[in-house]
Amino acid sequence: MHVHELNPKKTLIAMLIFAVVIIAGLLTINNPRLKYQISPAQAISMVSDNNQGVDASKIDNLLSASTNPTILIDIRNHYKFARGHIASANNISGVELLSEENIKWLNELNNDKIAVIIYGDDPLQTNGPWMVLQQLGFENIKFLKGGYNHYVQVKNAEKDHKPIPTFIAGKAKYNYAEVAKISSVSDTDTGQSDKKHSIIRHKKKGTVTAGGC
Amino acid sequence: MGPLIPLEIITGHWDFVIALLIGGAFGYILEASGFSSSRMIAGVFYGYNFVVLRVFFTAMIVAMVGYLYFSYMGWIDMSLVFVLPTYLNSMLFGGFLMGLGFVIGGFCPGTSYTAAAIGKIDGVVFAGGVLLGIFIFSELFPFYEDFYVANNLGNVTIGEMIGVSNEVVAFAFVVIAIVAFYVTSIIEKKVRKNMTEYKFE
Amino acid sequence: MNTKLSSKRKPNYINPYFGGVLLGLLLLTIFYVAGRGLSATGGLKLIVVTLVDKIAPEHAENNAYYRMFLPKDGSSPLSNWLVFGALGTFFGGMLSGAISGRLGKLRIEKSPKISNTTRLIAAGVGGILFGIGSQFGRGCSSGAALSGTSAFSFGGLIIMALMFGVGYVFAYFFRKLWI
Amino acid sequence: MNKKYLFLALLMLLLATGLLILPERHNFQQMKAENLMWEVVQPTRYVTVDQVAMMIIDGDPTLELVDVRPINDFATFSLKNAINIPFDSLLNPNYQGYLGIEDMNVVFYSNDDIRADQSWVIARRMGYHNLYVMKGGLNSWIECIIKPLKPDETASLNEFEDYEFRKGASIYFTGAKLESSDKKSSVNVVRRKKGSAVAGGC
Repeated sequence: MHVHELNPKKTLIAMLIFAVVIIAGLLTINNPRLKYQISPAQAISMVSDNNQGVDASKIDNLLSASTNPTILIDIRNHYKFARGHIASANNISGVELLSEENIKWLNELNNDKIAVIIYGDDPLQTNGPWMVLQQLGFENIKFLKGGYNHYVQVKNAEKDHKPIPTFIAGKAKYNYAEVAKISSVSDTDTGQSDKKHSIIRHKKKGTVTAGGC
Repeated sequence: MGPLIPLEIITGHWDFVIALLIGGAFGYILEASGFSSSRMIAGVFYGYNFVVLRVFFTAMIVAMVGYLYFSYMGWIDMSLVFVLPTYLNSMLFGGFLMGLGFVIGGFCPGTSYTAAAIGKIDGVVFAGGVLLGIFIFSELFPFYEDFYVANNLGNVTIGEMIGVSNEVVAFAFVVIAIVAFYVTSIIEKKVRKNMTEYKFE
Repeated sequence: MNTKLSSKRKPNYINPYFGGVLLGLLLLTIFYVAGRGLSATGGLKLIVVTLVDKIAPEHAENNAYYRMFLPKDGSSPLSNWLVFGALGTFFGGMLSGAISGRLGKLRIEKSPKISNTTRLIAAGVGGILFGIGSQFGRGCSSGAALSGTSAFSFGGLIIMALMFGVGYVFAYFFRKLWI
Repeated sequence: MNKKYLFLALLMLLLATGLLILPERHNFQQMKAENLMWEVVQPTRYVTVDQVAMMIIDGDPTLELVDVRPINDFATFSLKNAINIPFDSLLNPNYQGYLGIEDMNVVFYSNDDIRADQSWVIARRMGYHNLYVMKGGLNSWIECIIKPLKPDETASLNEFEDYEFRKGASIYFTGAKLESSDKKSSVNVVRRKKGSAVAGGC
């Protein structure tokens, strides 16, 4: 044994510091405040089920139900909320919804089986926050199909006694392979796609932040 | 949290400063442990000085255990830490050459830098040899281009290879290391009794 | 820790276990900061690449191995983490040597049984073998064996086992160099 | 032999044993819900079809288009060099190698943008970085790039510039598509690689 190997005092100190750091780390592991209740795999199968949204035409009945009226949450910004919103909606953004008080509130609603509907301008804006809330285990939270823009269209159509536009999501509007092959496809397609076209035009007019594409 | 540079928490040219600092600490520890002396290093092969084994294994088990704890606590994302890919054929050959070079030259590249830094000519010559070796390898690279990439097992870990978790691997290493420390200290004592010529440099 | 009696004759190295713990913590630090291990030969490799690229750029461009390490944007291969790490290793060693009084005039360390020339030839040959081996092994003792194994790489374990194993097998033939 | 060595050995053994008996922690590598929500509401995670078209035409090497539609739909039509990861296979380990490649920007697309957005949320929760959603999806792609509508006379200059670009892009894609139908088999497969060659070190 070498002379300098006789007494491992510094080694001991270094090792003890190492151990203390590990133990301190283990003791202070901060478990996340919000825990995901469903796994990513479950989430995938849940959102694959297309019946999660609430139709815009049904919303008024739900809101005015005498027992357990549905709570409506507008997740858009305050400016847009001020310019127009569905009556009786609360304006709480997605990030604010995860604050301690709001989570407590949502938990209470979930326990009481009171449905909550969130909406944004369009489906895209609503989807993300809704998925996060769903994965946190709020089974009572649904979303408004088509978002606020679509809701306005439905209301306008009702007022003018026009046929109520249905909201279609996730469908291919064109036969992509066909359209992409020939650059000069005539504008008059089949009647069915014409109908869908009109929906799109409506949607674009309603969108405040136009020029989406 | 970590690792910081792959997660772009540290960016720009700060990483060079960090490289310099970490390299400096590496050199300091090597030199202070006595790795600038080739006879001391070579002692591991003849039983008169196992300092290489001690430093090497202690470092490895501390790093392994700490790494797993850090990953457990979420401080290091293990999936972002580089796992050396295993190219079986060329690594077996490379390990063979390095073992040979190790016992003939008495250094490995890192230790030869520190030896050169404190004025040992053999350290300078060894480092020069490494430079030349890399040059020879690169010049002849077309001849064994296929061999170099043959039998690629990918970024495989020890645990994946033998079918246990990394925790078990770390535990096994700790046990092996402690046993090795004990056994080598006995061997060292016996060998030194019969040695008269070896002195500390 | 050194006893006063022998402090003149014996260099005051640190306890190897202490060095080991420090090295282990350093490895952890580099995992945490850079997400990769230590490296020693990487810097030399990039120096070789730079030299070849400076002297014979076309040759470097034609060789698949050099090309692998020549930055695509034409910047110098030397502005790389590995080069700075190697530089740091050199100066860190120098600092430690200076602090503990080992930094001295140019000298050769060897077994008394061999001549200086023999020792230098052995060092050179060993270096060349190590240089070639480190490229086949994709890392040297610090890069592959130490850092690789610590990050649980199977390849790192192979290299470590072979390096020591082959060393022991051939130790007998080269004993004159050391004992 | 110093007793401290014995203590050191025991301490090390104890720490290593601790690793073996620690209870397993699930999901800790996943993103915290607060952070996920924060990123979900950022509009920067969307890219427009114009941007995607521009990147394809420029041959941006960091662009990785991921088609989350079912395999059949992918087979009939897909964007250039896109990779197919059907939404229900997002967690399939065979496909996960395509995500989290260093320096690659993953752009999800589907028929519209909802499916792609859902893929984004799941993949981001799993901790993958540099993910984007192509706003409007393929429907928008057809409307804006393949069959661009001429803006009204009153439209701003910007819109006309967009239109000019889109007309050009339309020719690029519809023309190139016909030839490249057989090229598609040689889509360069990018597998996850930890670190670059240089990072291989030593």
